[in-house]
Amino acid sequence: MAKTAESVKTSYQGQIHLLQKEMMGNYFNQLTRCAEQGEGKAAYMLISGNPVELMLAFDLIPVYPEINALQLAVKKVALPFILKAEEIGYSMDNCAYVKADVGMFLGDRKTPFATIPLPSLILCNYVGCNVYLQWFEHLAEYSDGTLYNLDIPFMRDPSGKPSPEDVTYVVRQLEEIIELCEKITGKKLDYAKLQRIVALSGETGELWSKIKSLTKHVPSPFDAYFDSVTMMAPLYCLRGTEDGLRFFEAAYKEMEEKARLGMGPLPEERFRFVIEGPPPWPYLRAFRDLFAKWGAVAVASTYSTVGGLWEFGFKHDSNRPLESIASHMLEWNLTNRNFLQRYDQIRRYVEEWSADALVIHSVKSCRLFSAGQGDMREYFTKELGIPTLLVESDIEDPRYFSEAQMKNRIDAFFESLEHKKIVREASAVGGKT
Amino acid sequence: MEFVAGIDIGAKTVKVIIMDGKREVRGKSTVKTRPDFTPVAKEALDLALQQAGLKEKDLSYIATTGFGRYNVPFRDVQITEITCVARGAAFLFPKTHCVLDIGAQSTRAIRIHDGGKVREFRTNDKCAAGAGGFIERAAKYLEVKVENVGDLSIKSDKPETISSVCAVLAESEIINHVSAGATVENIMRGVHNSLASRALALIKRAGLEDEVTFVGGVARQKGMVKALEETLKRKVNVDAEPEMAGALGAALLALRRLEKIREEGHKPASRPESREEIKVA
Amino acid sequence: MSMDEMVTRYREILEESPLEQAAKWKANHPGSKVIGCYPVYTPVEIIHAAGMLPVGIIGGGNRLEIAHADSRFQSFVCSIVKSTLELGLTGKLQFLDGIVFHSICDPARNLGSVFKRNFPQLLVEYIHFPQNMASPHTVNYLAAEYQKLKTSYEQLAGRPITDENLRKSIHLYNEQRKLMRELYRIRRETPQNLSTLETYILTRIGTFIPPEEHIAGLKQALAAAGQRDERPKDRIKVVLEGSFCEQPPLELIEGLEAAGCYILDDDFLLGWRFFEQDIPSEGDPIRNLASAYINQSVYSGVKHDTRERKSKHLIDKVKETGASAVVILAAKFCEPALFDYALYRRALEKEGIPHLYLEFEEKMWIFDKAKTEVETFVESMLFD
Amino acid sequence: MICAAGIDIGSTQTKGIIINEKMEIVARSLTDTGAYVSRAGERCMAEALLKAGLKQEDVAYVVGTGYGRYKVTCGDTQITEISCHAKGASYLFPGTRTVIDMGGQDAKGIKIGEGGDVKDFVMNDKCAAGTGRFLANATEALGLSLDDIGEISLRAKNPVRLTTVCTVFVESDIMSYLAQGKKVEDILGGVHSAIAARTISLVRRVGIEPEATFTGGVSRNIGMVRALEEKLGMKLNVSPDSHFVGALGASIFALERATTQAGHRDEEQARAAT
Ligand SMILES: Nc1ncnc2c1ncn2[C@@H]1O[C@H](COP(=O)(O)OP(=O)(O)O)[C@@H](O)[C@H]1O
Ligand SMILES: Nc1ncnc2c1ncn2[C@@H]1O[C@H](COP(=O)(O)OP(=O)(O)O)[C@@H](O)[C@H]1O
Ligand code: SF4
Ligand code: SF4
Ligand code: SF4
Repeated sequence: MAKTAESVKTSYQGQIHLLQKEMMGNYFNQLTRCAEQGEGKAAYMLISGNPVELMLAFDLIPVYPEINALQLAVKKVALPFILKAEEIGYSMDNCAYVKADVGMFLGDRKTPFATIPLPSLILCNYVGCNVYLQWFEHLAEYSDGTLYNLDIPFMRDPSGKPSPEDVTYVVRQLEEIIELCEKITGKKLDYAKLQRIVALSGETGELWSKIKSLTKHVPSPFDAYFDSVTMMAPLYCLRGTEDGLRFFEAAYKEMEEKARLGMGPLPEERFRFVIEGPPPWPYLRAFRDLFAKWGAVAVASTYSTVGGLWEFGFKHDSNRPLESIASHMLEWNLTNRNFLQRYDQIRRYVEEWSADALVIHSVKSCRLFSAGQGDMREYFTKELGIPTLLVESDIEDPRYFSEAQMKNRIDAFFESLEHKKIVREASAVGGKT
Repeated sequence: MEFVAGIDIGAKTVKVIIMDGKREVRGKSTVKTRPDFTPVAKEALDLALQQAGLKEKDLSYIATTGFGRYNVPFRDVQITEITCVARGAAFLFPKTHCVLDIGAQSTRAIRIHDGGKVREFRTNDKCAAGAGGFIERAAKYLEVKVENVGDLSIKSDKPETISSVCAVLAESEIINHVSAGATVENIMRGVHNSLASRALALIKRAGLEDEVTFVGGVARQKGMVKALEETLKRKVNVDAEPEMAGALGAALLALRRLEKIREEGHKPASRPESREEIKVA
Repeated sequence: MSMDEMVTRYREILEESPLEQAAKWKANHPGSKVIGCYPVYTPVEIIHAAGMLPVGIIGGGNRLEIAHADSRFQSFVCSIVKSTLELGLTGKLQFLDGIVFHSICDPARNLGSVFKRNFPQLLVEYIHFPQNMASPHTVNYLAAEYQKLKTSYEQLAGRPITDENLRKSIHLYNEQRKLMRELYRIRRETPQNLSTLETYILTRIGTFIPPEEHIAGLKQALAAAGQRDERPKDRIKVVLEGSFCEQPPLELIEGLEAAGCYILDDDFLLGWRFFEQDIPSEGDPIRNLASAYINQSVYSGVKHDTRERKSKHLIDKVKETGASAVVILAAKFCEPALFDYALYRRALEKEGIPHLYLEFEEKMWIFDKAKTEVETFVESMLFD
Repeated sequence: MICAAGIDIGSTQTKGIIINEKMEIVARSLTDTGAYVSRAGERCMAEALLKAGLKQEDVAYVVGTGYGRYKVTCGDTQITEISCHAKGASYLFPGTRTVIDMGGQDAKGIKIGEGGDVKDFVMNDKCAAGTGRFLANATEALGLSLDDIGEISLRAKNPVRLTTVCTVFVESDIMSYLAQGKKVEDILGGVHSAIAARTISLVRRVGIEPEATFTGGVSRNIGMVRALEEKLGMKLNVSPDSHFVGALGASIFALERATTQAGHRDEEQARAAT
């Protein structure tokens, strides 16, 4: 039953943690230099399945408003920006990522981590989330910037495969974007350079996929939710660069070593769970501790696949750069896949990563993730008999986190898992004697 | 002399103002609202008439407002509380262009033209609960009288933060603060601060103007006024009987209607400039 | 039948159980098939050309009690998603052979999947409506999308959809849309002669009866409206914006008018009146439909056309109708509508057009707050 | 004799139970939680001891449960009220497979196994809509007392419909209905039926099995019992001790701990003796 070990706290502080800090620092400095000294041109993009390779081929600096919003939340400074957005007409019920970013954008765009440059190109890669369209439509209106809606057909087919027309449509649009970038930068596309970048992305993705399969080890060498987010920032901001590749080489080495030594993020791994849904950024620590207390480690998470899903076999192909970018956007990321594909993804995680349970973190802001998670819960508990816990809070807005309620649910859930475990172990022992 | 009445049937109390043709308040009353609106309204009206030394038949026009505005069969017209409160506030403080009304169940921010005509307004959303009723419940938890809340809160030296959007969840936050050893003063001030910041958001959505007048029963709480002034970074006008603004506005509009009916096109008589002149004789 | 009789009868149907009408139609037409159309827009011509009946599945109204669906969709998801699922879970959609969803927003998209899992016998189609209206390649893509839909419905109906049939259907729906435009024109020009509630009911009825019948009804209604000659009342004239998907309860629409507004234009049931001009019926009909979506459809919260700003469309509408104010009537928790409000508000303020912002839910049952706000708004414009 | 106690500090009320070795209840106590959470726990414990005629030392083990479980100063350990309600309900009605618990700020559905172990559970979402608090606010708005509303609601002939089960806004809905001249019993009928519907929809997520037990403070409200039964089309187990089920479950856990501890002690003593 309830362990009173209230004080188990963890956070990953290995070598890659430091490397991540350094590299992200450099990235943010680049943004600040662009904003303040006019060094380079910024292209706004969204995280989910983005064509950053193309932007890098034109030396455009990728800016991700989602990362801005995320950093504001982590640094606990998002609320004033959210309130500012609500003052000018955004609703309580709108995605708070957008509100925090818009609130910041309409000010002097100075944040505790960087000054955010104005966009030379607003590239709305509409990969799944419809809020993306609204978000960039608004930024374009506020900045009077050049907006291109890169329309990615949703994976509506049960097979989860894009049709040939889907692929052609995306590739044609990518070609239009190339023209647009040529106009903005005054440079012609260097095809060989694009190929090199895509090749780097391919290798990075492959390493990431290998890292992710390490959590199949018992104990898991790292937490696939709380520690994965450390690796996700470089994956999105530095993918397609030498630096990015270097980061993932280091990460793989480190994690493999830990797996070999049987080291995990907690003193003892007592439960393995899969987690669905984005993290509560403003309360990440508090949230993590609620699980750590029970010796529970996330061995896989859907959130770590929002930007791309590499662990099931996808790799960028430098021989067909545009087609493989299109394929990444269409097929190989979480957000552009239909809800049932997500059920399937989670089911695979539970089976292949040998998890005891599923935790669904339902966030109010992000309906892309959360709308319908009750049905998901129904599927996992009733159809598959997998113990499933659903808790609610928010990804960005600190006003939606109630620690007491959260704790109650998580404690009760692990109490019942523990009971099952005891019964199972007792009967296993009984069976032997 | 002609007399009119403004009756405000609110969620918590029914308020009545009797006014004469010179816009002098001749009588007023406050009675707790009960589930049967009509008799309560009658009772309150009678009390105010008594004070004015008048009979119901002396009244030429009755305007009702508030929740139960449609439940007074002897009314001449019903007007929403937002329109009324705006008029009432502008009458009390003629230079005001922004009115905040916090009653038992609703919070409203109103931007007004000269004279009190409504320009834009916002009322509290679902899930942004937090009006007088919330303060009352918090007071009950902390075992203090709501009348004393204002004086306690103003003494706070280190306000606690209460950030939850929902009044129910905010109550759990209060409990947490109590068990963490916070003082009643600091918690109450926290409650006021949270109401003030919600009010600010609402005011900004309606449009913040220089001079702000704070009306409704909650404006009686000194700590709330202070919290609001700090949040808005300016002084706000508060009348001695802020909860009467709605009834006052209703009476004023009643008079205006009457004048319009009697002499089409005639301009209303000049208004008393300061608060002193409308004190009950 | 007089206009009043017609509207009363339709209203009863609407309040009781509109879907039963469609179920009855199916029972009376053995072997026929019915396809549900979730908002906002469905190319109903393709369904009709297969000899099937397209029916609007536009939520459950305020008499449906949600008892199952709220376990699947959380409290912060709009009502229509939940009520639609509730209809399904309580067996009220059994008369449907298929249902079609679109990429209008995140909840609706997930709803499509949830339907697929929970109702395996239903043919669940999903159209990804393109959001790149500026690219010349988009028509090809959408035409291919429609082509797929066509093939799927051919299989379901067990008969081919010929171009000829498609052209006929396009022609028919052109006619229906033209009559609805006419209805809207009368209401705009002489709102005293045709209330918004009447306009709404007359339009809504068309979402669950065959278009031929609706056309006949509309003709009758138009004739009746032409007969009326009421004295205009002292009311403010407004444009309503924001209810393109979830629909407000009839009582709310009625309440808005009763509080003292003439509503000159609205975006109710937008997808059923999606085109301001006729869709050409000669040439490749599938391509015509696709190209109409991209080049001829009205603006809405779920279309993001980079060629022209939404807020400009709204301002133009206010100017063209001669309204003096705008009422934004947005569905609670509807992200597209709520986001649009920020843009609209900015533009309206710039133009000095007064506006009122209201939220509703289809399941609303008490209207006091909304009524107080509209009354205040009207008072602020009418009283000195 | 070994005695054990369970203290359930809920958001609204604090309940205490002391049981003896034979699992018989020897004392119950109930107090409002109020803002001073640990004091409520102490008060509750003291009252229960007084009633049982026991001293603190006589109680071998105390389990704290409920929201304030970490604030039970005399508690030896803490267990969530979900596990405790399951345990308690299963003790009172061994055939129970579903527990419906309605307290001040929470409504829960718990699916349990034979020995009262939790198989699955759900709670109302973050928002406290449709719980005991909702009833309390409705009661207050109507100027009535909690003890009466259940009975009154049973007299409803035309229950009204509520737009929201939001605890905060129920008051304005009620005011609107009063303004429309609706009868108090019809309003209360509507209030009960709305919460019943919401609760059932919640509990359905874990599945409602034939033997269901209704626990928590709201189970004392006969109107709610009837409303739930009517909508479910089945009888519910309700015990006079339903309000105490959480505390009861906690005390049973406490007794189990006390016995194993005593067992350990005996073993150690036996070992020491050899
Ligand atoms: N004397 C007082 N001291 C402090 N607060 C008060 C006092 N009178 C009223 N209030 C506060 O004002 C609220 C009622 O305000 P009021 O404007 O009368 O509401 P309504 O018009 O909705 O009935 C109460 O909920 C309470 O919080
Ligand atoms: N005598 C009673 N009659 C009806 N309802 C009651 C009675 N006593 C308590 N309640 C209800 O029970 C609720 C408290 O239930 P409880 O299970 O103690 O909650 P918690 O554990 O959250 O404190 C109160 O909100 C009230 O609605
Ligand atoms: S809805 Fe979700 S995916 Fe979309 S912008 Fe918001 S947080 Fe991101
Ligand atoms: S109870 Fe609170 S969170 Fe729930 S709807 Fe009401 S105000 Fe919102
Ligand atoms: S009402 Fe809005 S959020 Fe809901 S389904 Fe329709 S478009 Fe989506």
